[in-house]
Amino acid sequence: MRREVATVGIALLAALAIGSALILVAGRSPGHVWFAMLARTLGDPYLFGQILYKATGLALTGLAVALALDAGLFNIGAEGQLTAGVLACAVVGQALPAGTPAILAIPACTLAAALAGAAIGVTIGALRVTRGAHEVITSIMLNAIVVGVALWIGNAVLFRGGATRGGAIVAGAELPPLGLAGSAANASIVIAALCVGGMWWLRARTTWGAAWRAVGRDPAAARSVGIGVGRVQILAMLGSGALAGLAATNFVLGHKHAFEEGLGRGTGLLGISAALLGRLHPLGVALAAILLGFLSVGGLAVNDLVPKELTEMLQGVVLLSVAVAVPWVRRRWAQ
Amino acid sequence: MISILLSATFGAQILRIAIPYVLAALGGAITERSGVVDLALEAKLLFGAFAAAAVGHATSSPMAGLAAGIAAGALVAGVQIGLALWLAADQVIVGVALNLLALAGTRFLLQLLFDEGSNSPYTPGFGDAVLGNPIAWLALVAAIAVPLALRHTRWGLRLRAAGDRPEALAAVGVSATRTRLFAALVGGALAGAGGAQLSLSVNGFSADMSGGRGYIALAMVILAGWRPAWAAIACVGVALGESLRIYFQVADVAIPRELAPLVPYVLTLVVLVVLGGKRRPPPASLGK
Amino acid sequence: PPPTTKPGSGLRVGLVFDIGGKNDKSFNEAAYRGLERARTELGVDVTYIEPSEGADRESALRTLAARGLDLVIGVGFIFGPDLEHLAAKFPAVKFAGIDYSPSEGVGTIANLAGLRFREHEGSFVVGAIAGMLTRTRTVGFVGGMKIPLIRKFEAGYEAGVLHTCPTCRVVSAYAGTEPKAFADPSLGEELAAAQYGQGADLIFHAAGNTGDGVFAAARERGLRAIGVDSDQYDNAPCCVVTSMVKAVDVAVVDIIKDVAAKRFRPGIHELGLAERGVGFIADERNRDLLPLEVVEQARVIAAQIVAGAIQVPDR
Amino acid sequence: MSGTPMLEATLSKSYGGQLVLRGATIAAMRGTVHALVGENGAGKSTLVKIVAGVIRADRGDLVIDDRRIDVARWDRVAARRAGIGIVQQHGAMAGTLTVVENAVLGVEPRRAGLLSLAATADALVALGREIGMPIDPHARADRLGLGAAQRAEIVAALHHGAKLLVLDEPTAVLAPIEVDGLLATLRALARERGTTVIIVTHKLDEVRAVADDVTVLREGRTVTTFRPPLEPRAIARAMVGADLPDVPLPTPVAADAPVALALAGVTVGAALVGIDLTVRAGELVGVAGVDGNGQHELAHAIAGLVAVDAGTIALRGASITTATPRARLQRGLAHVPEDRHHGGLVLDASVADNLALGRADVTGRFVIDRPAVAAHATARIEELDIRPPDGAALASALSGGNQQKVVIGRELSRPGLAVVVAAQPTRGVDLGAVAKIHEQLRAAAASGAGVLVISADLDELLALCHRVVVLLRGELVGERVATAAARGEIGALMTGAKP
Ligand SMILES: Nc1ncnc2c1ncn2[C@@H]1O[C@H](COP(=O)(O)OP(=O)(O)OP(=O)(O)O)[C@@H](O)[C@H]1O
Ligand SMILES: Nc1ncnc2c1ncn2[C@@H]1O[C@H](COP(=O)(O)OP(=O)(O)OP(=O)(O)O)[C@@H](O)[C@H]1O
Ligand SMILES: [Mg+2]
Ligand SMILES: [Mg+2]
Repeated sequence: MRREVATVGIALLAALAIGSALILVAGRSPGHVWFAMLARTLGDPYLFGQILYKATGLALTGLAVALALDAGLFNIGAEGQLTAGVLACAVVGQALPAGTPAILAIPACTLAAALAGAAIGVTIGALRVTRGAHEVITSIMLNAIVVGVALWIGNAVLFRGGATRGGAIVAGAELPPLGLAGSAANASIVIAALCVGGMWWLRARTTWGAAWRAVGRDPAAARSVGIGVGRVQILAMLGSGALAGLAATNFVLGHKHAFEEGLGRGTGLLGISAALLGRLHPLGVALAAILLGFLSVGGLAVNDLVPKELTEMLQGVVLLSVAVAVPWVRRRWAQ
Repeated sequence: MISILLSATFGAQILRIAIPYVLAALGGAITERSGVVDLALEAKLLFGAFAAAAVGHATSSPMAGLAAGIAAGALVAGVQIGLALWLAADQVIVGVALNLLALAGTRFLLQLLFDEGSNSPYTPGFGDAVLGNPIAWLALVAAIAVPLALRHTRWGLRLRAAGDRPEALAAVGVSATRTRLFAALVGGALAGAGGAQLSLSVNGFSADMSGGRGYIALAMVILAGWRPAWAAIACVGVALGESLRIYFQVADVAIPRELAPLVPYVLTLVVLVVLGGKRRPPPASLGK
Repeated sequence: PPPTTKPGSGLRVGLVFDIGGKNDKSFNEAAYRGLERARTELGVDVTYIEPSEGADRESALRTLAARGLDLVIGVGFIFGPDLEHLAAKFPAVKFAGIDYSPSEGVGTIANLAGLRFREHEGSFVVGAIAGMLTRTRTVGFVGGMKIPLIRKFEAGYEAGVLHTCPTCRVVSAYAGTEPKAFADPSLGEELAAAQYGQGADLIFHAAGNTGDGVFAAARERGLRAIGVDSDQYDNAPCCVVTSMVKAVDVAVVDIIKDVAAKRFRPGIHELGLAERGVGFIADERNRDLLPLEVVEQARVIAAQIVAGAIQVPDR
Repeated sequence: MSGTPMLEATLSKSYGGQLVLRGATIAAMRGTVHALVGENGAGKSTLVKIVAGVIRADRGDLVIDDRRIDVARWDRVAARRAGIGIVQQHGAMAGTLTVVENAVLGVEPRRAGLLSLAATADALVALGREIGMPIDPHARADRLGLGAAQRAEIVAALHHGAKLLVLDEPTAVLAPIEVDGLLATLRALARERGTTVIIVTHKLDEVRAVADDVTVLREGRTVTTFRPPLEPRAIARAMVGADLPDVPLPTPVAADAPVALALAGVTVGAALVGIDLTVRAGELVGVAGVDGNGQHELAHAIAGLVAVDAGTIALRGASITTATPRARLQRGLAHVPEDRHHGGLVLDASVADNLALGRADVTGRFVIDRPAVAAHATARIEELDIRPPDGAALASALSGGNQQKVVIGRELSRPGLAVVVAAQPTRGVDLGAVAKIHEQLRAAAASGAGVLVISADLDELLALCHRVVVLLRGELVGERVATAAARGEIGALMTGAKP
């Protein structure tokens, strides 16, 4: 645990240093920009809400990546799983009869999102286990395919009048906003929080969690104590896909209330950063999601001081810093 | 219709489209054969494209632009190796992160250098005539030379040994890390040249102009069983597909235009699934 | 600073660009020019965001609206649903959308104005020019994203070509169906190369950054092209015969003036040839490419359209 | 030429504080075949790797070809230049390279910048023919059989002018007929070309067939060097150590005790052929044999980690031949895997979690019963004297012996234990821990389980078991009651010699 904290701390310090250097390159004072970013976002209920909105999606895709990685698989397919979830969620929400009560509509859309993501996830897992096809490659392929197919379906049946947006979901399926000064933060944060809690409990307190973590750390040991490694990996990818799909609730039910081309794009990829930065611990993932959400909203908030691209770069820098800090801390710790 | 497909312009178009794919795939094949996972191809293409456009613009010389693209690709590879081999960071994560960085980083540089969000100013290019384009020649020469070099030069031999069994190299007093570094630099340079083609051919850089080509190139490398010649051929196949799509559109043949670009992805997936374990295996020490 | 008496001083205006960014030498650039003019001439306080991803577009609009600006402008049809949504959310803020068209079932919103252009009219005129200039009796059209808006360009253009050259052939192609189709110059070049390869000697594009590729192909072959939205002569002085300009800058300045003068009118504002909202470029720079008699003829045709003597299709 | 030393070495080496070589000496004469023998872990591989420059000694003297070597600067490149070739046990060729490409690696002959391999390939073929080891220089290394690959390595080493050829357990991977051929070649090399050969082996019949001199290593020291005429029994005694401490004989098992584990005709590929074996309740049966003779497959077949191609396995009379590993564990099987680092422990997890891994009876079926896991850990830590006595410590932080105790603790505390399969349960483990582990195994038997102990350490088996069976090249080649008196016979069976 202390090692994890040290790893994250060092990674963040490194990212902060690199970020400061970039700010200097952009001709600004790092202190000023960092301070402005904090002051503007935290001081403004609207921007704070936007951070929560971003964090909600990121927490779910982060959990998705973390779950798979815990079981030894690198799911960079969260992006495609999320897109599948967005499409399914919106299509179901649109197809429900008008006047469907929330008590039915919300679970139906939520379930559709999770199932669609799970279907993509389980495909990746099954291909890995049964055909030995590396999950990174199949994920990249499926990401492109899902996005393309979603666009095709959108153009063929959903989009109207030249907009890249489908029809609205029934009113009953809409998740209420949190009311933070008109920000997009919405009640799907409850779903994310439940998933964080649920994952934490499953991971730390149940034999499932013990099994998938054993598989991720040492498949041979897991096999020798009777754990079905292939089965666990397929199930982990199923759960991972479902979590990534669930992130669609934030975008569709909580915010846009329709399918849109590109809705939620980037959240799956950034989920990798959230998972790694959170060191795979659900609580850590949630905190990392908030930090990354802060960076992305803060980037818009200080757009007049430094280009927004700078904060986008920082997200990559954070990922690299963690990747470097992990082996570095491990070596130091051993001494 | 048929006459169009057989025409020289169509052939030239295929080659033009193929250039960045072929160069990226050859670069990727070299890097991966030396044992380094090359998910960062997309970053090499993007930075290569950016550097070529920026330097081409500043010097009004496409040749200088090409040189800059090559240097930028190699630089990305150097960073990749530094992080992945010297600092022991996970190679897959390094690749993903570099791609993220490239996407935002090139836009950041656009802002910084040209005060623009998504386009660079005019850059002279080499023109569309394939024969007059040194990058096309580079791709052609590389497609022939890389497989031969892997087979018939000391560099290629050591590179293959590094990807296969680095200890065997160490046992004869050759540093596997240095071997991989040189391989990745050459691979990065080729991918960077591919990026230069992207921006020089349209007289300027625009954000995200690699558009997933790096990933397709990597998929072709895997599809080809890490054989550079086959990877290059597979890339020409991708280019043929794209050309057909363009011609079908111009000739008003109805095809689902969202699905056509997915063909290489689906094909790769099908090959992975159908061949499963029977496929040519990756270099034994890839990623280790 | 000395106290200013400019009409817009104190007014705060925000603008969000479409994909392509403020210097796309086309559509966004025209909007940016308008914004700059408003800043210098009217003294308004302007701010803008160039979003990179789809998700950012909406966030950017929201961020500006939440700051309580007086007017928030979205440049591009793609902002439509977001503008409707946000206009309802932020009733105190005025919104304007370039190329905005209401979503199905959405009526007029009190604080949202749509600034639209009769692009088919301008396209008809440049189509007529193309019909007069082509030697191969084949001309091309390259569209960005396949949507009704761009279809307007194509329809007007094609009708214009046939108006002056009934035996001419128009070959058309689109770059794609997602917003990225406006930002893929490599694909634009190949589409243009294919059309030139089929015998076209002149291509009109309505494809944003993708059009840069069309110019590259034209420059390459010494063939001709027609620019769009802004005067794109500088993109390829060899080859850009004229440009079908959309007075996005004028529209931006006008709406800012309206808000400054407190005479903002919600609903759709359509600008055609008559309102000088669309037009074509004929000046000393492109004189070598565009003979005077052709210009004369084009002016006649434009006048006929304004007079209603020529009906221009928009689909 | 013979009679003058090609190699004289006195070497010391430690790994992480553990002394592996304690001034071990060896002197190999020119033009002779010198065998290096000793138990597992005696330090043979370490010694020859130092000589060949693969790893570095901490200190020592090294004289090669009358030249005194600075051991601190001795590496593979220098050794290669000095004419030392090494063929390691697991091979060292890059699989996707051809034989000739592997051979030239590091010293590539080039013409006009390109590799020029034809001359080398021809030379390899000619050399191979000359010494009776035909090779195909253009074959990819990973497409060669183990024997062919080894031949290629030997020829390549000689091609580079090896005057001293080191082979680490070269015969372990070869079929008997290949072994004969190899040994004949080695002898011929020494006699006719004057090459000095050092061969590491566990098999006394090979020693007798090929070696001029024999150095015996034990616990990092040279026990003695035998010169001709060689006396196999004396060598065996020197290898194992002269006197063994008295160990209490295990309590006898009633002849009618129920059968706990029964294997009939169990076959796994070519690694395990037609194994018939029964273990009665309360009985401790040892499986003796040199590493790599099928021990791995035997343990894995019983545990269900590898599918059997033929034969049946029954646990308390019920067939488990096709049961999943989990089902076998639930029916009372316990399996101590041979390698605690790969398959035994999750090094990244705590001791308590490792002790409860896969133990639904401790953790509960779904929600983990934390107090129960902690209590279980405390009990096992106490029972086995696991140090540090801290369930929260990471398994990776424990010493090897204590790690092994964790594995033993988890497996032997299973309820309703019927059969225990313990593979190399005390490998790399210190004496105190060995005693604890043996005590646990005996206790398991006393409580009614049938215990199968697979070990390369014959003394361990003799001290622990009622019976010892001998595994050689995948077959059971003999069975003896475990008495000190049977040690010679069993040792002979293990090495393939006639008792
Ligand atoms: N890389 C290493 N790190 C730590 N300990 C090691 C390492 N290599 C060997 N050892 C230890 O050194 C001792 C001697 O090993 P060595 O390989 O020389 O034995 P050996 O006589 O060759 O045994 P075998 O008959 O099993 O091959 C063993 O106890 C082993 O645990
Ligand atoms: N994790 C481990 N668990 C149990 N024993 C180990 C472990 N690691 C090493 N050993 C023991 O250390 C000994 C020497 O290890 P080493 O790495 O030298 O392999 P080796 O088989 O002796 O190699 P070679 O014979 O090819 O020289 C082996 O006999 C093995 O029994
Ligand atoms: Mg050994
Ligand atoms: Mg060994």
